[in-house]
Amino acid sequence: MEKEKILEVKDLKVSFQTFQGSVQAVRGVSWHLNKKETIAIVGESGCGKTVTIQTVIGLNPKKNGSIKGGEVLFNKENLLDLTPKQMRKLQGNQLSIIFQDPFTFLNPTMTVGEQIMEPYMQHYKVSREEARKKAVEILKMISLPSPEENMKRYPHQLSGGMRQRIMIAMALICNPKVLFADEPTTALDVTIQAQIIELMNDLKDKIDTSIVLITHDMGVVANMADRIYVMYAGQIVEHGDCDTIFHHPKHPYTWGLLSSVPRLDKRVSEDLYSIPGTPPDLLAPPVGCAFAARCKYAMNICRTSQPPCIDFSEPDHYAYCWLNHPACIKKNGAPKSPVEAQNIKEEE
Amino acid sequence: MLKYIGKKVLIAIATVFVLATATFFLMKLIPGDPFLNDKIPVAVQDKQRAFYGLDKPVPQQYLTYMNNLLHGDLGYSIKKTGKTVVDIIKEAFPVSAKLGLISLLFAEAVGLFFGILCAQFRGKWPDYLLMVVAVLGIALPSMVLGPILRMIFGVKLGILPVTGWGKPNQIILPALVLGLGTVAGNTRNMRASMLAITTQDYVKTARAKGLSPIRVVLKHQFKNSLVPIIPNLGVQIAGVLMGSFVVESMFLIPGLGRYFVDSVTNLDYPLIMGLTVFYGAFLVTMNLIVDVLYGLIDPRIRVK
Amino acid sequence: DEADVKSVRIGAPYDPVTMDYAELNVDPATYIDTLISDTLIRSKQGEYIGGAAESWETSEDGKTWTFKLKEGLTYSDGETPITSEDFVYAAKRLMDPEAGHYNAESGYILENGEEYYAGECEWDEVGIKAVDDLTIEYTFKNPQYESTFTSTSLFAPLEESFVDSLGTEYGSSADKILTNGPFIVSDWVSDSTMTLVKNENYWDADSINMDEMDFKFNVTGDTGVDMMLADELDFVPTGSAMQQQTLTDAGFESSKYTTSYRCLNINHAGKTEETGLFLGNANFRKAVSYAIDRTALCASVMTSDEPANRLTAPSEAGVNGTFDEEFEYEGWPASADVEKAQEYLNAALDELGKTADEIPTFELLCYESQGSIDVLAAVQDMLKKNLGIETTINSQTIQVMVSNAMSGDYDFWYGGNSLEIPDALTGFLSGYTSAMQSALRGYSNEEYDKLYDEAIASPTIEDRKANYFEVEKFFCDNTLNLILGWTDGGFQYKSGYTGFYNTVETDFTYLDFAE
Amino acid sequence: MGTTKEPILELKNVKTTFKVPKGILKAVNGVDLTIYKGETVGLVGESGCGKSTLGKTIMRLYRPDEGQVMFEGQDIWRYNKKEKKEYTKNVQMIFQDPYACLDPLSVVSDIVAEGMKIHKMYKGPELEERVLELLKMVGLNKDHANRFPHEFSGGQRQRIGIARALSLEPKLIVCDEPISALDVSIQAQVVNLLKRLQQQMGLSYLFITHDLSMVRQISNRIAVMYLGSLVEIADSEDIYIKNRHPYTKALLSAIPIADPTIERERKRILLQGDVPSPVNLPQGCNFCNRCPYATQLCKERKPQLREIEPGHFTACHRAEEM
Amino acid sequence: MNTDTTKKVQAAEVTFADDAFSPLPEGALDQDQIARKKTTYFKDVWRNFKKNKPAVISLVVIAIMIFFVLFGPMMTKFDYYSNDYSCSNQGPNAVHWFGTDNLGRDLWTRVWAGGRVSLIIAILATLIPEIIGMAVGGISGYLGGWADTVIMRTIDVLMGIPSLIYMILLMVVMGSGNIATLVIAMSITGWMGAARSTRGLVLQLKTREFVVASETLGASSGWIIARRLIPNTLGIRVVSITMSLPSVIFYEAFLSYIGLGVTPPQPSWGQLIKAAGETFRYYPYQFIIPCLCVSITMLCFNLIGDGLRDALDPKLRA
Ligand SMILES: Nc1ncnc2c1ncn2[C@@H]1O[C@H](COP(=O)(O)OP(=O)(O)OP(=O)(O)O)[C@@H](O)[C@H]1O
Ligand SMILES: Nc1ncnc2c1ncn2[C@@H]1O[C@H](COP(=O)(O)OP(=O)(O)OP(=O)(O)O)[C@@H](O)[C@H]1O
Ligand SMILES: [Mg+2]
Ligand SMILES: [Mg+2]
Repeated sequence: MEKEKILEVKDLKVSFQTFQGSVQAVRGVSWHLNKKETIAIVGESGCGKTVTIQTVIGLNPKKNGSIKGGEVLFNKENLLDLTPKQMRKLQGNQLSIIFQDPFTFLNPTMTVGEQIMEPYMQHYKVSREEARKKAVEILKMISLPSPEENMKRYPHQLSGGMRQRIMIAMALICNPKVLFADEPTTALDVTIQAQIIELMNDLKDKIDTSIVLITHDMGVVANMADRIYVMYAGQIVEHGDCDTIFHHPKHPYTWGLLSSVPRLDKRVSEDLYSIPGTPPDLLAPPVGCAFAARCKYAMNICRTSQPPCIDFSEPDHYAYCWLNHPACIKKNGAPKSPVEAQNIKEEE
Repeated sequence: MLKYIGKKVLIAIATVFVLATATFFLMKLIPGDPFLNDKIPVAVQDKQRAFYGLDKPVPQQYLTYMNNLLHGDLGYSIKKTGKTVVDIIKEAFPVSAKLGLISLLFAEAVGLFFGILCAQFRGKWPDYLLMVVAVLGIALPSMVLGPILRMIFGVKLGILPVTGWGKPNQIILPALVLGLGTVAGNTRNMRASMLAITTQDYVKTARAKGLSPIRVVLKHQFKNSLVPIIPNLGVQIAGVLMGSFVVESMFLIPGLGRYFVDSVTNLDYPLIMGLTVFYGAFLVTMNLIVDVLYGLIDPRIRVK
Repeated sequence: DEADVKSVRIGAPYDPVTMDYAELNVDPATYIDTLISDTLIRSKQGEYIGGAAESWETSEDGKTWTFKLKEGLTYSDGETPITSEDFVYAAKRLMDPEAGHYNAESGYILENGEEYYAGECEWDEVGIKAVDDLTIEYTFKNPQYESTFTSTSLFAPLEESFVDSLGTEYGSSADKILTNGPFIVSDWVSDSTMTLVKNENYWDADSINMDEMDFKFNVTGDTGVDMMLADELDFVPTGSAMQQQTLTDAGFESSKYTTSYRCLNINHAGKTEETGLFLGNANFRKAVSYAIDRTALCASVMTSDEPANRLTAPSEAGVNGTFDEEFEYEGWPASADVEKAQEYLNAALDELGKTADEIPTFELLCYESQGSIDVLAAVQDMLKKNLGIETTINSQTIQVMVSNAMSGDYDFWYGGNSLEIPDALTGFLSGYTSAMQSALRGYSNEEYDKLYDEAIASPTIEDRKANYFEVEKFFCDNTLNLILGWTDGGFQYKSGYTGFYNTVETDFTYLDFAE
Repeated sequence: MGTTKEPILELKNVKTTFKVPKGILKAVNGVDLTIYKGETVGLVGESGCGKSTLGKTIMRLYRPDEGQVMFEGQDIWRYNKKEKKEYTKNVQMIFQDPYACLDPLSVVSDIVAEGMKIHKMYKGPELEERVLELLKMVGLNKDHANRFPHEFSGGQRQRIGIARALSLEPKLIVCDEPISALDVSIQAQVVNLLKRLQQQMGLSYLFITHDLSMVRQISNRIAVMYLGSLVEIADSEDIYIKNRHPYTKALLSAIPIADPTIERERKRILLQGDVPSPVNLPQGCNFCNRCPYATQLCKERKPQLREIEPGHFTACHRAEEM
Repeated sequence: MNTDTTKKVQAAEVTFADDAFSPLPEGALDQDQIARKKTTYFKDVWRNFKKNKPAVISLVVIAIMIFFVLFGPMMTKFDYYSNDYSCSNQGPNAVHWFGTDNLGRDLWTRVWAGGRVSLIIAILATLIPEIIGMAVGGISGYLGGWADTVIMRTIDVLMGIPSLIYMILLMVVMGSGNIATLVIAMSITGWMGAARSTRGLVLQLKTREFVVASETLGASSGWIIARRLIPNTLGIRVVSITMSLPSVIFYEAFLSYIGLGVTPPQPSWGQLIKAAGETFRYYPYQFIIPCLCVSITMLCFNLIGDGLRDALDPKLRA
């Protein structure tokens, strides 16, 4: 089954000029998105998720950020080559985004109705009345109670969940081809988060939009994503479809990530698993594997050479890790994922 | 809402009352005597003192003054013979207020616009150019700027009247001179405020909608960046509308400004008191209005 | 028709504040009142003619004057008749002990005027009587001359019912004025402009050429220059030398005459006992006077002044011509004479038994203006260089300065005085008599008192001038005051204006404009 | 769990309110809770339910309008000056936002030393030594001592905050959502650290969080809070297995599980709407407007917290049916 | 099938060192390393400040200005008070580098001597009210309650009284003319604005967790205000501090104008401008030179203020 690629990012590199030096926030990231599909990019805070998608939709700060290389193909066009004006035609229209914090990302002095209608009026050049109708329609679709009323309110008069719905309505009003969601539930309460996840899952069936989800919450990923890209220190370290990543991860970082998620359904008697240390400073990323310093399985080579991309036999599953290198497997044997081991143990 | 405003008004009245009291006693501490004059016999001086009730003990003067104040009577000016303080304010304030209002509108419009420009071009030459202009605006006081502009536009080019009051074209130069300092201040404040807003998340949202930069600035940044500027407005309005000693005397405008200085240097007690009370009341009223205005701009603090 | 209306625009430094004769004091008020009021005698181009008076008689001793009013005179409303009672009322109001009017002192020249004001006698005893409706008789304490009557405050009529109805507000705005002069105040924006229009009911309306006079107030310094250049004014008071030059270069005419002098008043008692010791010494005062280079002062800081070398200004009237010509005299050198100054200082030190090291630091007091400060800075430097005397400058706001001056809280006080009519005996010189404000300047001298009393009682103008000269010589010899310069109070004006007359007083009454 | 049952802190019907323009905001509305020595009590609930207010009330930052806070048997609002100061040593707090809780203008060593300077506990080189010791305890080293907070990652900052709290050698630490702002992989670091410190020093914790999955790993007992009141208190395992309050159930079911297979099968109780405003509390059960099991009784009468099983308290009229 | 990656592994081609795949000992790599260079706070601020070219240039200009203000008067044989009528109102020339004024005083000397006064007054009369305002605003904002109400109402009243009234009062009480009284009088009349603004900032800051943290450590109010609140308001206040410098200089000029400034013949920039302003169309140099000095100084202070704010702002430092 050949899927249609709608968006493809190739070897994207972004860095920021700061007082301290150049922060290499994104260091050669490649991924793609198929039609009607949800992909998730997961990784620790600061690993470059936000920078990646903000670069894709052309929102990076021009002041100190610069794109050092790569391509972003959308409808066969390289978005990075577009002029700001051409880019604006796509923003909020074909490519739209939901941000993390529904409070700070809404304009406090504008009614939410205005804010929802704005992109529609901008891109479709319609009257306010029409835009209002459309907005009400969208708000009904995402089941916001009494949409007409609430559109007249200001963000601070709405609850967190409602605000996030407003953000979603704003992103959906132009029927985007791709919807980017940057940690859409992180700032919400669990009960509200559940509502929003449910809503987004519903939307997938209702509308013809592909979703790029960014999060560090493995629970949310498990719930929503079709495919997963695991990111670490500005690079993709592993990719696979949802089940593969959760059940057969190959990269020690993915192992760590999965193991450190506390499981509601079971209690560990000993210490929780955690990945020791902190991610490397992207001002001076390590020469070798960026994860080596925190990796229990680090080898000599990890310190000196970037790991290559290892493709696994399963469809679309690859990882960047020396442990999986044929030469290493020949010497040390196939790596054993603690996650898999645990899964097997549980099944027994 | 009404209760809130009512409370504010009560506080305002109390403030003005305390202010009047404080000024009254402060004034009594200033040495000098408005009636002292080597050309007038002491007997005449005493008569004059008696006319203004200044021969009475201070507490009695205070009570009389406060009582009159409650009845809206601010008494007779000492130096402006035969004129009541109320007359003087009635005559001169509308002039100052008109000039002030025009210059304020000019100053706000230009200052805010410059501020936006500076912020948009932060660290580039337009920013520095406007910064230089703003600093010159602050560093060149009106007593210097006025004569220069007057000479250029009035004498050399002959396109604007040098002095006077009443015709529309007579307002232009003084309004310009009066507003320039405010322009400068506004430019700097607006710049800072805009810069703070530029990094706000919702500006990112606006840009993500594909709005043009101009629209982002005008619809999303501008109003929000006014929020920190508004609270200063009360003092600014009160200051400007009360007139300026220098500008008014330079352009021969019959405004209130000169009285502030003259009344103090002449020790024209009733006038000092009257002006202080008037200024205080006006300031307090302006602050009240600004409070309400603040709510209009920023719905978050709109009276709950 | 605009074109037919003859009008003139005149700049003035201050607002008149009030047109109530009893209260007016500052400059434009004194010449505006000449325009709007008609006194018994007025000066027309230097000649004394009857104003409200048709004719008058003087007693032998010059103390009793009887006037006959013109018949059928009315106020500017054209209805209210003027009678001799109106003159009596004006005088009585002026000197009302209850009211405490600013100009009340000018009534002291009447017999028993001062006593009445002090509450020591009844009004009946004051030297003014309405003999009948058109006859009025004045009795003065000292002999008077025609020039006395041109000052308004005492000799212009007031309508009792009108004035009384306004109380203290009389004269404070256009509709609160009722006068009888050649012009009427038609509009007055306080602190801004005043418009006078011709009074068609004036008895001598035919001699009046201007239909309208527009005064603009608060015109000072460069503002006036700019207004002249931009054709917003026809007359402007002369400014500094440079400003005068600018306007002369632009083709404006200048009139020159002295209206006042600037001086350093000496506190003879000193601010402290120590300084008083020196200031009480005539030689010391003389040393100071000789050390001050008045020529340099006028060239650099008092640029609208002429350096003074005696008490009497060059433009003051003598018996027939100017006083200066008739009584030639040099009271002190106009430029500094350092050698002489040193001599006088040494003499003073000898007399006092002090050494130069013991000379204290003196305080120079002045009003806050930049001009005054510059003058004192220059004086400070001259005293230091020429005599080695140290001084400090104390500049103050007007009321604080006055209060310091009144309480003798100064050594030298920079100020000024208007010229008086007929001469300084009227006010300025009386200040040095023992009877008057001796406490003020700390000076008291019997010989001076004698000279003064003799002069003030002179029955004729010739005697008066001769006696006055004696007083002046004593004044200069003893250096009672340091007169620095005579201030030019002239105007600069658009050429074409004629009939603008001024000596000590400014007079626009008979102004005319020729194309 | 295996602790001696000696209470260190007792809350007795604590009510803390705020005056707001709309009226009286009952942030904490009658809470009874006891924390025993060496124990960790987890306090969970949604945003705005009053967890931080309760924490700050314990810290003496807010004065309760009603009720008592007893520390080691003494009412903390009856303290004299010296006792007050002593109390700040005994009870410490760790904050939620690792970015806001450290003064951006102070270096790490100053931040950690602040408390000791205030209480004049150490001086000069001794103080320095103690700071390094504390930093070491939380896994930081000498290198970090002279750096500014902005140079650290969230987890490291949170560790600095812990070092600061430990500097006064407290007996009880109120942890106000210390891990909410952290990545999962880092969360575990902090929780492990807290556990280790508890064992080493015999600390007691009030562990405030809204994350039910993490709190399970650290708490002995868990209290669930809703709109200023506690709705359920039980041993931590009981909360997950034998919970009796519909809110607890909803809360638990809302948490996604990091396993796609389980997640796909899971049925969840979706609560409608948001937490109502704490200014106008409903007459009946606070939860009744969102509760799928609500009856007329729930709308009319507030359920009291009652002991359903030994050590298991629930405030629900229908607890037995759950 | 993988389309995302460009580089794929050709297993056979590469050869590896023998120990390439042997595990690293634990702790071989620093897990918590910080790559950024270690700096002290002030070094950090200074380094960031240095990146701001205009600010650095301004600093240099101010340094030059201070140099001349200190040593300028010594470079000529003239003093600032001696009159010389033989050369009054001369334009700049070889003898008098900035020309002379109407009393023939050397303007070079007067400008720099005046600069001394102006700069001292500007700096002191800006900083002292700022310090007073900070303390009052800090206390008012932090303590809140009735103390706040009383203080704020007092400020309302004080701001309603024209400052000229107390200015005159103070000057008369303390004796006008010297720099100290000027500074004191300006400080007493000028602290209210700073207090208000500081209070506003403190109100925002006092609920921040790091402040609460200090409270829970048992810190006294004074400790918190002095060590936590006020330092954190400085960055924002810096700009308004630099902005108020010119107004102070001109307020001094205005005071001279009404006789309350420094005692003549002691010059100040404001006084020089004011005096020359009256004759500027005849002797423009007398006016332009002090004006330039003030403008340049103000511009530099403003640019430095901007630079400082950016350098102090931790957000921008990243
Ligand atoms: N404007 C900028 N200037 C300098 N550095 C930046 C800028 N924006 C981002 N960075 C740096 O780039 C790196 C990646 O940031 P990014 O926001 O993409 O992380 P993230 O994965 O989205 O993290 P989070 O989960 O916290 O949102 C971080 O180290 C950050 O400090
Ligand atoms: N100082 C205060 N003044 C007024 N209201 C307050 C104050 N502090 C808290 N509140 C209100 O009290 C209620 C409880 O707040 P609290 O901070 O305790 O909640 P929380 O459970 O800690 O929430 P979160 O999870 O968001 O931290 C909220 O409605 C909040 O708005
Ligand atoms: Mg992000
Ligand atoms: Mg909280």
